[in-house]
Amino acid sequence: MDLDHAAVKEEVRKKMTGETIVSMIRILVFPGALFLFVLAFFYEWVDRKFFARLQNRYGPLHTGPHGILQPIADFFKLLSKEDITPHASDKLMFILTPIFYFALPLTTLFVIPILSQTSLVAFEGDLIFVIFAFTLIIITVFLAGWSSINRFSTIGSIRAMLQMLSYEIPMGLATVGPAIVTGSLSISSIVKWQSHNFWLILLQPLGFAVFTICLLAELQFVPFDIPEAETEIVAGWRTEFSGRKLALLRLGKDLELVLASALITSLYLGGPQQFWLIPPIVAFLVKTTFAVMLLSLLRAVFARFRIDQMLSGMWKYLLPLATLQIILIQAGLGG
Amino acid sequence: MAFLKEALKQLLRRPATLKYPYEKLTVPKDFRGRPIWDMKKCIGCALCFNVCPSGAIEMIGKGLEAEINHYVDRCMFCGQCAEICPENAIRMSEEYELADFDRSKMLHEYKKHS
Amino acid sequence: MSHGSIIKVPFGPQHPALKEPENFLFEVDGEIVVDVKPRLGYNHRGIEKAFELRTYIQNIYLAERICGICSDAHTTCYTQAIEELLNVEPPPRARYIRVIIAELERIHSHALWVGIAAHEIGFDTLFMYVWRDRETVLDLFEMISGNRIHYAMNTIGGVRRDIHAAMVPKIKKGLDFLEDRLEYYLNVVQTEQTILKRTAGVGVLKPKDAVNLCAVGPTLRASGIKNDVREDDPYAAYDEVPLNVITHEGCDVLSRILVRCEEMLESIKIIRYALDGMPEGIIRVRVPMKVPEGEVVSRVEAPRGELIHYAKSNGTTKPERYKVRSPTLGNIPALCKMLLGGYVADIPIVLAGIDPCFACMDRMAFVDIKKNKEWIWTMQQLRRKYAKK
Amino acid sequence: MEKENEIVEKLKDFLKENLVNVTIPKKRRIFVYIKKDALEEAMEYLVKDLKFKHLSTITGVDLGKEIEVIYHLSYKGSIMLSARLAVSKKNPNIPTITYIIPGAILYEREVHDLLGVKFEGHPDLSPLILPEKWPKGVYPLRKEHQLKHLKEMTSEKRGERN
Repeated sequence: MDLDHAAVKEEVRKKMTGETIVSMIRILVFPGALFLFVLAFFYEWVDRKFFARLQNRYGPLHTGPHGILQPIADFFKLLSKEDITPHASDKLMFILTPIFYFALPLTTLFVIPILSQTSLVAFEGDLIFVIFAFTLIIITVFLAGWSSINRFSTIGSIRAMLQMLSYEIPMGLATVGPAIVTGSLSISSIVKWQSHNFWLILLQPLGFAVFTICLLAELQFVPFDIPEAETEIVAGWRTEFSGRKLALLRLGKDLELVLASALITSLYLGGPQQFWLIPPIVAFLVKTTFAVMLLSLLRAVFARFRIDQMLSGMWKYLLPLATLQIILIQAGLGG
Repeated sequence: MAFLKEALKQLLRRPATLKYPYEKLTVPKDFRGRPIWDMKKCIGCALCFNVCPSGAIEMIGKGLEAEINHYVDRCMFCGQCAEICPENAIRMSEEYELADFDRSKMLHEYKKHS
Repeated sequence: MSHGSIIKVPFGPQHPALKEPENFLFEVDGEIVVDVKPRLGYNHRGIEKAFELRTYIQNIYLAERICGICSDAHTTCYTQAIEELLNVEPPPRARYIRVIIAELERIHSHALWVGIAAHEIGFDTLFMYVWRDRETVLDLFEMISGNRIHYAMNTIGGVRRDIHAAMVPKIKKGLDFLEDRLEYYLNVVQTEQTILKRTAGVGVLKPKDAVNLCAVGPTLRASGIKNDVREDDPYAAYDEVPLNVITHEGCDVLSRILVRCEEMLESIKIIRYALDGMPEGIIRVRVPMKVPEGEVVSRVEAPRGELIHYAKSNGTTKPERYKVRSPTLGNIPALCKMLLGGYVADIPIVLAGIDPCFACMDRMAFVDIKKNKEWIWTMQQLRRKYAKK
Repeated sequence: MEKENEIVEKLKDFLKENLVNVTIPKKRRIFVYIKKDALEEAMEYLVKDLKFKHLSTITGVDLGKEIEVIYHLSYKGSIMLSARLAVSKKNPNIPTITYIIPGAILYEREVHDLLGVKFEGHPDLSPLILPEKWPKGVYPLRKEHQLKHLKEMTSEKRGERN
């Protein structure tokens, strides 16, 4: 029987385009890029308002209701500013690093379940991909600082690398904890496992604490904002960036905040769950907002460490704690 | 962790800062704001012109017909002119919002008969 | 030490750690500071030359504007010097009011510094809290003198405004609130781990170096040397007011913080004593315009240390020569000693340790321009061009 | 006043003829006039034996033909002794005292910047306060320079005008 090639091709093309359009929308619009931008701006607003209220002040007020449009206003203001590329800098790297810094957290977020219990791109081992992406972000930070030939950004980028060496291992161990218990390396399955049993924060509180502290170091929030210590090295590795590049860097940092809080939610707080009528995305949003507020609270309560104190602190205290957590899991305590 | 308790307590308290253009602080009684000349009392003795440390007062003419030009951008609100004026013609007002985009608005002219 | 790895890191004149323009050229080997070269004068406004062009009354307000934070210390020192030249004695009530204003200013200046020190080590929340509580002192100043910072309370021969009986309860209420807030901060500074880690054992200044390099004020007292102008060379009403000088033996940034916090509590006690013990009577005496020939050295304990004014008069209405040495200039050599051997990351907190007030320290010559490209209007040209429109 | 008189007596019999005149205007204040070449030994004596350890500052005063340099020393923070000496404007050279009191390092540089007094043996007499492009030989605090004159003179140095 000879198939009508044209009809089959037509059939495949219609089905293919239908499906590609749906997945295109899902990647680009709803649980994908556009939604994540809005989420990034929203969480920056939550962070700034909560941080301000902790310090007994109002925070952004006049742009939109309760200043909710302030992050977007900042973003567009920066876009309109002059974009200076230093003469002596390594032009190619100087232009590429902000784009990488912004793209990495965005792509990593596709791996985390937001809309339902399975993320857009779910494959066995996406947890390892997330850890790898975090390391890549810091390498982009290093290249950004190194390529803008400026004394302060060089010192800042070296400090960023030093800092990464110290917190990568405890963070890796802290993310591996849930994977061992659920027996799989895919975040979606970890989320599914938690919806049947307890949240992992109850089972592995120590792992949760280590993971949050390492995320603070990853986000370069106050106790660990040594690479961009405002009073010591001006703006650290970001000193030379301005205009559109700085806008991208700030958006990248907001996306990183979304990524960090989304990771805390999916690994330790059970991710998007269906509570009788409420759709899972609402649960996800509530939990991530709580995670952002937790990070903001920690940011408000500490002074900044010196780089050598941070290194010795991580190696002497956090690493043993992380290994202790793994030992506890092996001993069957972790769930 | 003592500081954590204090930080969380702040969440319940009203912020200490002020929504400035909409909420304004009331200024205490004898606040040293912009000096205002009362030209009826002024006898043109030029004592304020001579004592002003930053040269913010300019006299035009002499005696009873004298007129005063006061440059608010030069004035530092020390109140020395109000203190030295024999006729108490100068009063330190409560105005402190004196910034402006146009410097010519910084000049306050006090005519004799107006 | 291999010479190759020494890099020169400029610090200032524009730098977030420095609230005012100053330039320190550091030679850094890795993260360790090897050498420091201070380069001052960016905030120099020619005040000593300007003193010679104005009358004694106008110079009160020039002296006041040498520094934005410790303005009362300069006017007290100036008016004392001229009163000594005229050998006029301010009335007792005026001397008590001068003590009250000086101690209130010490509280506001030290509170400002504790906030900045917290900001230098990245503790912005403490910075916000301390500056919020400092507002009570500034509100008291606004009530008493009509202005938050430049109080213009002192004049030659006494004080311009009286502290009426109606104000006393308000002042006392403000002081009670401040006292328990300051006790809380003193406790936070001693228990909060992150602060201790960044300040204990940092920027050490041994007592021998402190004396040799002629350090002054809290920087000296934090190295264990009991030396305070209010007690050793009492002026205004300090001989009638009980005062205990606070010293710490720690010789590091932490003990400087402790000295300043406890000095604030001490100032509160002094103000309460002065408010109760203030005699009744007039607050100023009339003084002639012309000052007879003579010279005088007048000393005051400013919040940052011993402040010296040297005045020389020639019988006219304008001083012949007027020299101001502010406490920060006295502490710069000690600062350079402290910075050697420390980390790059510690530079801001050690530098803030001596509570530098560069506005005080630079008093001479003109606003100078580093880059030759910009052009600049002088003040007169600006006024002539726009004011006439 | 007995401590002040005691110090003055000790100083008199140490310096003998180099001590030109002494005045004690009020409590805790001593003004001493010494000869230029007796400076170093007087300082040594004051700091080591009489315990005037703290040098508050060094003041420069322009007397027309001469420049007067005044060292303000303090004894345990209370008694303030101002030792002064005059030096002619033609060769304003004074030995440095930084090896006796290290704290004098910046004060001497300031007097050098503003009045042109050269301190021989000072480790680093580079300009402390004046900008790099400041014309050589112009010392702002000297009486012969009027403010207007100084402004015009330095304005050419600021490159093109408005």
